[in-house]
Parts: sequence; structure tokens; C-alpha cells
Amino acid sequence: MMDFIIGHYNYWVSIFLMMVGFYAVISRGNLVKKIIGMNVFQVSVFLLYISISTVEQGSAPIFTEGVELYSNPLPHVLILTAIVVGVATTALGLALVVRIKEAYGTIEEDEIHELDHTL
Amino acid sequence: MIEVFIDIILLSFIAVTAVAILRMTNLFAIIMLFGIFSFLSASLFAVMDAVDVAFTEAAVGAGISTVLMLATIALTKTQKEKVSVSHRHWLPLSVVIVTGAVLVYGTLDLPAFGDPEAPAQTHVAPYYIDKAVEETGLPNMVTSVLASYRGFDTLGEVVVVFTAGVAVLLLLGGKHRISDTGTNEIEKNEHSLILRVVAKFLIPLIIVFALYVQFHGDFGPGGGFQAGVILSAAIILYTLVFGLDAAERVIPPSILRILASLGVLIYTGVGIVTILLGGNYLNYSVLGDSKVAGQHLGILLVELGVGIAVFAVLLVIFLTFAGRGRP
Amino acid sequence: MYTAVSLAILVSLGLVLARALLGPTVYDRIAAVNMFGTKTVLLIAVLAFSSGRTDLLDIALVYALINFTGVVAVMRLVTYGSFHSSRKADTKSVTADKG
Amino acid sequence: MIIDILSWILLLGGGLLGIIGGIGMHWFPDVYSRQHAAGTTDTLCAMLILLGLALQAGFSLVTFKLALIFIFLLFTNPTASHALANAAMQGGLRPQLERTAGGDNP
Amino acid sequence: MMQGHLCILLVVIPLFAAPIAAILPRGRLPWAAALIVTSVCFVLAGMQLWSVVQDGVVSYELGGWAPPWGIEYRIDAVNAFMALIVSGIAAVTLPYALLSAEKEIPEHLIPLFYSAFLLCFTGLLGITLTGDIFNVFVFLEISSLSSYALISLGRKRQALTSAYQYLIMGTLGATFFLIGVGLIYSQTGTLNMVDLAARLPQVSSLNTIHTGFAFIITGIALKLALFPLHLWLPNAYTYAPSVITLFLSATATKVAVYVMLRILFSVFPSDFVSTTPTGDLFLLSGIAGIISASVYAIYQVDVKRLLAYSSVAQIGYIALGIGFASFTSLTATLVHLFNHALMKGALFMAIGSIIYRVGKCHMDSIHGLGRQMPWTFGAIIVGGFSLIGVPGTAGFISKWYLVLTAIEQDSWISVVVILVGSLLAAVYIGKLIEALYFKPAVDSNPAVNEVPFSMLAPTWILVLANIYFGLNTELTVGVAEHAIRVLGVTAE
Repeated sequence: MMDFIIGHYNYWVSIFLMMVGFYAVISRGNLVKKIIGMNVFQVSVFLLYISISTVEQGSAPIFTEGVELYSNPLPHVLILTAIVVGVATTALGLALVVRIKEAYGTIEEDEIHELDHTL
Repeated sequence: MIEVFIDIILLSFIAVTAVAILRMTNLFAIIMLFGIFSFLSASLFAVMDAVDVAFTEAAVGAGISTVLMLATIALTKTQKEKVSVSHRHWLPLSVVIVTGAVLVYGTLDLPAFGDPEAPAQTHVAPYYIDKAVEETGLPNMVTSVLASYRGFDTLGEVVVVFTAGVAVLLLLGGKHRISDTGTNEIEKNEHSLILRVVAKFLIPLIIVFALYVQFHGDFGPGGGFQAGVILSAAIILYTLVFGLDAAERVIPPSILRILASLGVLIYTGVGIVTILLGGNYLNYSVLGDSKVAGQHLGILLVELGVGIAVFAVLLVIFLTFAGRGRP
Repeated sequence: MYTAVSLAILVSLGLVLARALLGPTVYDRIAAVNMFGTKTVLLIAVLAFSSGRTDLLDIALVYALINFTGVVAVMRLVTYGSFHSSRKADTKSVTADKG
Repeated sequence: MIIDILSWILLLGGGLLGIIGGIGMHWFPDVYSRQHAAGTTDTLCAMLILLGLALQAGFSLVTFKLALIFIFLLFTNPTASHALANAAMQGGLRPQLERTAGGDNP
Repeated sequence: MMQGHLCILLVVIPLFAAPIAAILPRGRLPWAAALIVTSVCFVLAGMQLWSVVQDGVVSYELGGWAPPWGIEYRIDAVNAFMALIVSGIAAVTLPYALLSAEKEIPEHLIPLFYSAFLLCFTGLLGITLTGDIFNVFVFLEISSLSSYALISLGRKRQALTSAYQYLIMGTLGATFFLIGVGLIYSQTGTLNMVDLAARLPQVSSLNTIHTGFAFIITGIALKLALFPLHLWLPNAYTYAPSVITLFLSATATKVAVYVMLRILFSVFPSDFVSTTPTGDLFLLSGIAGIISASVYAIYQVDVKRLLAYSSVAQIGYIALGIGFASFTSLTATLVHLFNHALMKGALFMAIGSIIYRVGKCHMDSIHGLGRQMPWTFGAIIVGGFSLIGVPGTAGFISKWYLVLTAIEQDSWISVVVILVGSLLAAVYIGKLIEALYFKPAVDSNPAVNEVPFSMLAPTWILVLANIYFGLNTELTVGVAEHAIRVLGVTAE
């Protein structure tokens, strides 16, 4: 039982982080906060992937004399790509937030809705 | 054993930080915490042997993303999130709980953390570990998988970054004048002397380090992407200390835009050259006399393309954000 | 021995994290973030030695650099209110609240 | 052998200072004194630990990198502390000159 | 020599052109570059489809590495057909784009605009052609990021908020997809679709695979705007620049449908999918989507929003086709993908022409314009009839096949829903035609002329295609049937 918990602790924490990030995205009305929540959500997915790639007693996937056991390089590559995608999305999202602020004068979702409906 | 222990402690820290991010309403404090969150996750990646990922996450998450978020709250002049009472919280909450429950259900069957016999470790990955060094001549398997075996993904990644640059320019690139600053004051730098002296000393070091990361990526953690981020961080530091105008005198934005395109073109171009030489797209083996030499040359070139593109795009993004609303 | 040192660093990380969470002023948080960055650098450096992977030092170096840039960015923002102007901003609004 | 012992002492000293600095961040009543606690211990702690590690490594590229990290921290910490205190002053926070019960805010 | 590289050139040519377009000077040069690139791609896609139908599946090893270690492009009739749709629509869109974009996009942004357009085009083609599930994610993000930016260029400020909303939903969808891929990878160790299909049957009873499957499907459903996850779509289509609305409505959701088909029918084993409630959920979503979106469409006063809701309803028909999962229904799905691209393309082009002339497309402000712009009005009539499913137009064919399946499967409720959906479509198209032709012209509108030839010609190419493919079904249905057989679904 203990082994099972230790062996899955990583996954569960990353799932917990996913829930926190996801909740921040869908429940908060502030546009910047949503983007930060999205970042948390994405980072937790990275954690999940890297947890999958880890090998106990393994070393980083850089060839060294005398080392036999390496951790899995493939998820690392995938996550490198995903991190880049994440920062690209963040930059675009924040640029949108700046423009929304300029156009509406607020970055709160409720107030934006009100402004659009009173038009 | 100690690594498992550190792993668990760091995971607990990161969980606490995430909850705090969710609960706080002061955006400035949230962004500070997000910096810590990124540092923590990067450390976790380092502990879990994903050195390249740790490298990138620290530079991107704690560096670029945080700076961009700061720029955004500066531009939107919003420090506090309004918490509305009208929101119905049960709907998002139940969606999240269902999602989490499904995920936990899914992980019950996952092999234990670190199991070397897990399917993920036994099918495709061993090929890279056994053959990559021999086939590409690079000790860093992450680099060889990144630039060669899955080189097309990496091309896509560079294009994503480029797209973000185009998108930010489309959104914020135009001249936008804010009304309240009529006086065109001369950029007189009031930043403390200490900071300027230190920055003058550090920036060359950072640039040298970026070049080291660019070309050492074949052997250790690093590569084009990380080098590009670090190099742009150096210029960002310069901008922060000496002012935006000074930075734009050093690197004019028009040059940066050309560099960004150039980086992508180098990567795509290498692929086209390999087709012309009779290989498949991005098959670097045809570039050199021997297979390994070709791989080596190809990886070097595409990493260079990645470095240039990432450097230029991230800097364009930062400068566009920083220059928005400039009188 | 490395274990003892990493534990010590972890403890101080925890304390610093608590300061960052509790605030109360923005400056406390900034200081905490800065110190957190430094401690992470040290943790990674110690880890590099305890696991024998000196490659990790490169990462520690990047953390130190990013930490510095980040803190300067925050500082600039707090002092001037934006990344381009050199006029002193009214920063009272930033500093007071307890998040 | 001597070097080993010396390096252990340095490392442990550094670790201890780290904890003390962490406690210091909670012990003092206002930004400036906390900053003082953090700033001073932080730099020294980093110095001791990195020096200890350098002794372990001997003279190589590793030492060079450690030295580089050290230079970074040496510059960044005091600069950051200075700029921070500066910013805090400008931001309107007055140092608290006398200790008051529960006096956390300006 | 280039024959073997056809599939990769399809992606690489626009990829190479996009950064060049970004640094070209203002003026018409970026447009010309984009026009040439998309036309070349259209021709290449045609050649690709021809060669695939003739010689069977093409596998292209990127970087010269054999799958599953390297990334593989795997072209069969399904994705060659999709690539043809995407590049065809792009090639017709561009001649139209010249004037429309000049009117709606600030001049200094034109080079970046076409660069982003090409990036979006690249992304969509990349998703279509790849045989690697992670590569799908990467190109999905390329197309999504560029479409967020393009949508935000609309002239009203709501364009910004709808782009933001789309960004959040789209990123959540992509991240869900990523989680699913990670879970699947953790139990199979591979990312190549063919390899996945070979390895999944052994592990398909595990929880992890079920969860991964659910996440992948949810992720794509978000991108697909499957009812009830469609909330981003009406806003995005309403406020985007006309050119972008027409391009995205005709391609982006179609590509997402393709990914869904690929995942459901070629990656996951069919006996696994049939144990899950996926089919029923699709049927349910299809039925609810058709009815509710059509009803919503009737009450819209903005013509673009009306058509956007109609798109959601059309996705409902596609969902029905996927839900039945039979040979006929999937054929109907593919044919409908193609036909819907044609009719929505034509309709949005016609609406774009109206916007070009009067600057808005509110129901009240277009009164009588049909008499002043007869050709544009004609396009709307034919496109609208196709949308309703009048015999003799393309729309009739796909609906006919769908009804056939529903009868085959004894699902009378679906038959009723399809018919009611068509009826509702007749109502909203009728409203549109009434406003355009039978209402007296608004006084405040100045008398307008027909739009220039460069905008009319692309519109009428699509209109004529609507009629042609309504009369001659051999080509579309033939290719679609061939494609469905490739997916491994055969007629009983």
C-alpha cells in the first residue's frame, strides 16, 4: 500500500495541480488570472509527462561512460516543445488582454459582458 | 533515497504555492508566486533527471512568462482581481472534480513512479538510448531526438514561436498613443548607479554563457532554444537597466523582425537542401561525407536557426509589450 | 553530508515560501522571491554534487541569471510603473494590500 | 582530508545560515529589518556553500562554473536588496524604528 | 524526383513562405506570395490525392528515420481528400481576400496578416497529413495561435474578447489532448498512429487507456465546437474579418473532424470504441446541436452570427454521422465535410461582399440589397438552398445519405431531427432572403453596386461547385467511399 502511494504520489500531485489550474481558468473572471491559471494547468501536464519518463536510479539522458540506466529522453523532448507552445500562448493571451483593456477599460469578464450588452 | 525525499518535499511546496495562487487576489503577488511556482517546477524537473526541461522551464516560466505578465499588469494598471459574488461556483467546481476523478482513475493502472519496466520505457525509448549516440555522434540524447529523430516537431515548435511573434505584432505592433502623456521627455535614466555598473559587467558574461549553451547543447543540457532565451534575457536586462530607447538603438526592431524570419528560414531551408541532395526532408545524413558528419552538421545548423528565431521573437515580444503606450 | 545540507536548504526554502505567501507588503514578497531563487540555485548546485552530475551547474547558473533579471524587472515596475517611462509612478497602490 | 573537513564545515555552516536567514524573515517586524536578515545571511550562506562545493571539486571547469554562479549571486543579492530597499522607501514605506507588538504594516 | 516528396512539400512550401511574407514590404506583394503558394499547394494536393487513390497509402519518413522512432507522414485517401479541401478553399479564398482584406485590415498590418494566414494554412495541412499523434498537437497549436490572432483583427472590439475566449477554450482543448496523449504514451510507449493501433488492443482494458481516450476526445471536441462545447464559435465567426470567417468556417472545424475520425477509427481499436458510450454521446450531441443551434440561428439579427449558428448545426449532422459509425454514415460525414466547406464558403463570401459594400451585416441594414447586388444575392440563394438540402445542390447529397443511414439503423428520431433541421434552415435562410430582396431598401444606405469581379469570381466558383457536386456525385461520394474503406469500415 505504502509503495503504491509513493509510486503514485507524483501523478497525484500533478493531477491536483491540474485541478487547481483548471479551476482558476474556468471560475475566475479576471483575464490575467485566467492566463496564470492556464500556465499552472500546463505546467502540471509537464510534470505528469516528466514523471512518466523518470527511471529510478537512472541518470539524465546524456551519454556518460559507465552509466547504463538513463531516464527516457522522449517525453523530455515532447515537453520542451510543449513549454515553448505554452509561452507562445501566454504571450498571445497577454497581448489580447492588453488590447481588451485598451478597448474596454477593464479586464474583468463580468464588466466586459455588461459593457457589450449595454451597447 | 534523498532524491525521492526532495521530490516529495518540492511537490508539497508546489501544491501549496498553486493553492495560494488560486486564492490570492493581488495580481502582483500572484505573479511573484508564479515565479516561485516556476522555479519549483524547474527544480522538480532537475531532480527527475530532465535537465534540458529544467533549463527551459526556468528560463521560460520564471523568466519570460513572468516578465510578460508583469508588463501586462503594468499596461493594464490593474493590481487587484475583483472577486465577484454573482459567480456560480458549483459548476466549475463540479467540472474540475469530475476531471480530477477521471484522471485519478486513470492513474491507478499506471506503473509506479520510476519503474524501469514501464511500457513507456521499453518500446520506442530504448532505441534512442542504444543508438542515438552512435547514429548522430552526440552524447546528449535529448538534443539528438529533438533535432534529428523528431526534428520536424522542433521545426513546428520554432514555427509556433514565430507565430506568437507575428500575433503579438499584429495585436500590439501598431502605434498606440496614450492621451495623458503629452510631454516628450528625454529618457534620463534614474536607475541606481550600482545597478548600471553591475549590469554592464554581467551582460557580456551572460552573452558568453548563451553562446556556450548554444554550442555545448550537443554535449550537455542546452541547445538553441535555451540559448535564444538566455540571450534575449541579456537584452531584456539591458532594456530594464538602460531604458527601451537605448536597447532599440543597440538592436533595431526591424533587424529583429528579419532575424526572426531568418531563423525559421534556416531551419526550413536545411530541410529543403536535404531534399535537393536526395534525402528525405530533414534527413541530415546526406549533408556530410559520412552519415554521422552529416547529422552533426545538420543538427548544428538547425540549432542555430532555433537559437536565432527564439532570441529574435522573444525579444520582439518583450519590446512590443514594453513599448506599448510609450509617449 | 550533502543530504544534511540539502535538508537545511529545503527547510529555509519552506520558511521563505511562507514569507512569500504571508506578505504582507509587496517588498516582502519580492525579497522572498529573490531569496527563494538564490536558495534554489544552491539546492541545484548541491544536488549536482550529491548525484555527481555537474551538468546541473549550468542550470544553477541559468537560475541565478533569470532570478536577477526577474528581480530587476519587478523593481523597475514598482519604481516606474512601466517598462518604458522614467517618471516615478505612484506606487502606493501596489504596496499596501495584503493579497 | 583537511580539505574535506574544511569543506564539510563550510557546507554545514552555509546550511545553518540558510535556516537562520529563513527564520530571520519571520522574526523581524518590518520590511527593512527582514531585508537585512535575508540579505546578509543569504549572501554569506551562498558563499559558504559554493566555496565548500568548490573545495570538493578541485580545480576544473566545475570550479569555474561555481565561481561564475558565485559572482552572479554576489552581485545580484546586494543589488537586489539595495534596489528593493530603495524602492520600498520610494513606495512610501517607513522603516519601523521601535518594536511594536504585531506591527507588521507601515 | 519531387514525386516522392509531394506530401512534405505541401506543408513546407507555405511554411517557407510565411516568414518571407512577414518581412515583405507593404502593398500587394505579400498577397501575391500567398496566392501563389496556396495555388501551388492546391495543385500538389490534387496530385497527391490522385496518386493515393491510384497507388494506395504513401508513407514518408521525416528525417529519414523509420517510424516509430522518427515522425512519419502517412497519406491515405482520407487525409489526401482533407488536404485537397483545405488547400482548395485557401486557393479560392485568396483572390477574394485581396480587396476584402484591404478594406478591413489596417494597411501596415497586411504583410503580417498574410504571414499569419499562411501559418494557419500550414498548421491545418500539417494536422491533416501527419501520422504522429504528438505532431498533431504541434501543428494544431500553429493553426490555433494564428487563428486567434487573425480573429482578433476584426474591427469591432468584441473581436478581441471572442479571440480571448477562443484562446482559453482552444488551449484547454489542446492541453486535454496533450494529457490524453501522455496517458496513452505511458501505457504503449509510442506516438506513431500505426504503431499505436497495433499496440492498443493489448492494453485497451486498462483504466489509463480509457481516461486517455476520454481526454483526447474531449480535447478535439472542444476544437470541433461539438455541442455543447461550441460556445466559442459563434462569437469568433461573427467578429472575425470576413476573409478569416470564411476560411476558418470552411476548414478549421473540418480538420478537427478529420482528427476525430482518425482517432476513433484508425488509432483506437473498433471493439474498444464500441464498448464506450462514445457513439451514443455523439448521436445525442448531434441531435441536441442540430435542433438548438438551428433555433438559435433563427433569432439572430447579425447575419454572420446566424450563419455561425448554422455551422454549429451542421457540425451536429457530422456528429450524427460519426455516431452511427456505419459505412454509409461515415461516407455521408466525409461528403458533408466537403459540401459544407463549399456552401459555407460561398455564403460567407457573399456576406463578406455585402460587408465590403455597406460595412455591416445587421438584418435591418441589408434590406433590399439583393436587388442592388444581384450576383451576390444569387450566391446567397444557391448557398442557402444547399444549406437547406434542396435537391440539385451539394447539401442534398450528404443529407440524403445521412437519412438513408438513419433509416437503415431504425433511428426514426434522427430522421425526424434531420428533417426538422432542414425545415429550420429553410426558415432562417428564408428570413435572410426576405430581408435582402423583399424588404424596401433602407434610406440611410446609399445605392450600392455589385462587388468587383475579383470577389464575385471566387464566390461563384464555389456556387457552381455547389451545383456541380449536387448533380454529379460520382467524384465526391466515390472518393469518400474509398476513404472510408481505408479507415477500415466496410459496408456489411
